[in-house]
Amino acid sequence: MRGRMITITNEELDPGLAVSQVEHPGAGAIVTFVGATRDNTAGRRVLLLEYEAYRPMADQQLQRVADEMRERWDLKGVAIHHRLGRLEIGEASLVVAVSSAHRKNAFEACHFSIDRIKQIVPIWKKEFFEGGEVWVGSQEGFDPLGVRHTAG
Amino acid sequence: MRGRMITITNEELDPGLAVSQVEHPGAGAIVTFVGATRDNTAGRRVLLLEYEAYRPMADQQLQRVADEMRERWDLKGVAIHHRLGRLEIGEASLVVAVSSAHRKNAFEACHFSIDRIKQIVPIWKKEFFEGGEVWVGSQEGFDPLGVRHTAG
Amino acid sequence: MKITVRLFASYREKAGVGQIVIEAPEGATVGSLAQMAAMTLPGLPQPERIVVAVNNEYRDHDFALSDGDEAALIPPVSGGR
Amino acid sequence: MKITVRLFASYREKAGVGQIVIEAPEGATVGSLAQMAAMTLPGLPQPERIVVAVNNEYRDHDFALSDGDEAALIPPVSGGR
Repeated sequence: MRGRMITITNEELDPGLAVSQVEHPGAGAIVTFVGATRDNTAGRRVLLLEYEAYRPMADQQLQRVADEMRERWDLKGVAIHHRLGRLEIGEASLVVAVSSAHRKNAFEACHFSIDRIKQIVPIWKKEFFEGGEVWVGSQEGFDPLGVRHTAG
Repeated sequence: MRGRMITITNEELDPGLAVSQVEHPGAGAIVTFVGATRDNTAGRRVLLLEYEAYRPMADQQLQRVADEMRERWDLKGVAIHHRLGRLEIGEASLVVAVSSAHRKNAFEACHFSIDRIKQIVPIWKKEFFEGGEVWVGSQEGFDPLGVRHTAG
Repeated sequence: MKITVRLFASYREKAGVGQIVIEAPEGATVGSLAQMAAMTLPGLPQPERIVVAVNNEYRDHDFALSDGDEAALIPPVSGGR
Repeated sequence: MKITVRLFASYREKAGVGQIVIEAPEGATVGSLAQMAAMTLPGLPQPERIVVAVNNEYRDHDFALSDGDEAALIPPVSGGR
């Protein structure tokens, strides 16, 4: 197996590498997600992006996502690669590859991981528009401890 | 774009190629499925596999799956690669890559494609065990016209 | 009229042949072809359970055959997995 | 006790600094740190909405700080997309 399976990197991501990291003779299904930034957000033309992380906390939280996936589903392999730094439009910022005996587990776990990363991993994205830039992230929904809905 | 996006081939499949075929500046998500044969089926040790297709009908039905995906979901790109011939355990028999602006569409369409391929594409798998071989496929459930549940 | 009948996978192996040409009466349908096939070829399921494609399209058993058609008997498919 | 406070993304840019060291009274909690930060640094949300990690773990506002802790003020995350 080449490279780290759970990793945050300034290098370009390679979906094929993530797939190869989770290959397993007992795996009938590998589901892979590649997240990239689109050329527009809410109709505004995005020119460039920048990702910043709080490390090593981000690495630990990404590992926690992988651990939670393995606790909830019977998986053969999990690879999560997150990109940092400046990205062009269309470049991959996130690759998740999940293998399992049956495809349902791989699909569900892969989908879960993306939601979970957006909840708890301290990584931030800045979008650069013509004539402006903005850090993405909604103050309202951010609740990594999962307490606000109970605390009211 | 390299190669055909909807293809049935005797060559080894390359998930990275399928991903690159569906890349698109408006695509925020690429979901990829890689199907491989496991080293066991119902506890029996599988040694080798062979896939056979009825061509050109299989090509046409695979294209139909892609067309149905695009009719049902707003997608940027669809690539489906199916392997034929003799395969070792763990080699990919199917790769589907789907890109869309938002990940929900890509996940749903990708999942749908696998079910649909198993319903209508005339491709057959033979599993070789120690001391035996069997064509996979259940007579009971096979209803590509989708009429049996109404015809009773 | 002449109909080319193609066999695949388990059907082909049980029949020991991948293709036959039959002489069908005028008015023959997919259903009558399935009955003929089930009677003459070993290892096929009951005729009403035989799925048939004519010229690369799935057709139900009422479908009328024409001279020169290629009819494929399609065993349960198992690709993709 | 000395607490290192780290700022990221929008918080860092609005504050104009990525890290400060503050002298906190004994018994200070994450909640009292958030109040102090909201009063002294520009551009932070209301104290009760500031999410804080202490030594790389998310902690609620009751959590008691210790001398030498690294407390990070975590803006809403937006990775992965």
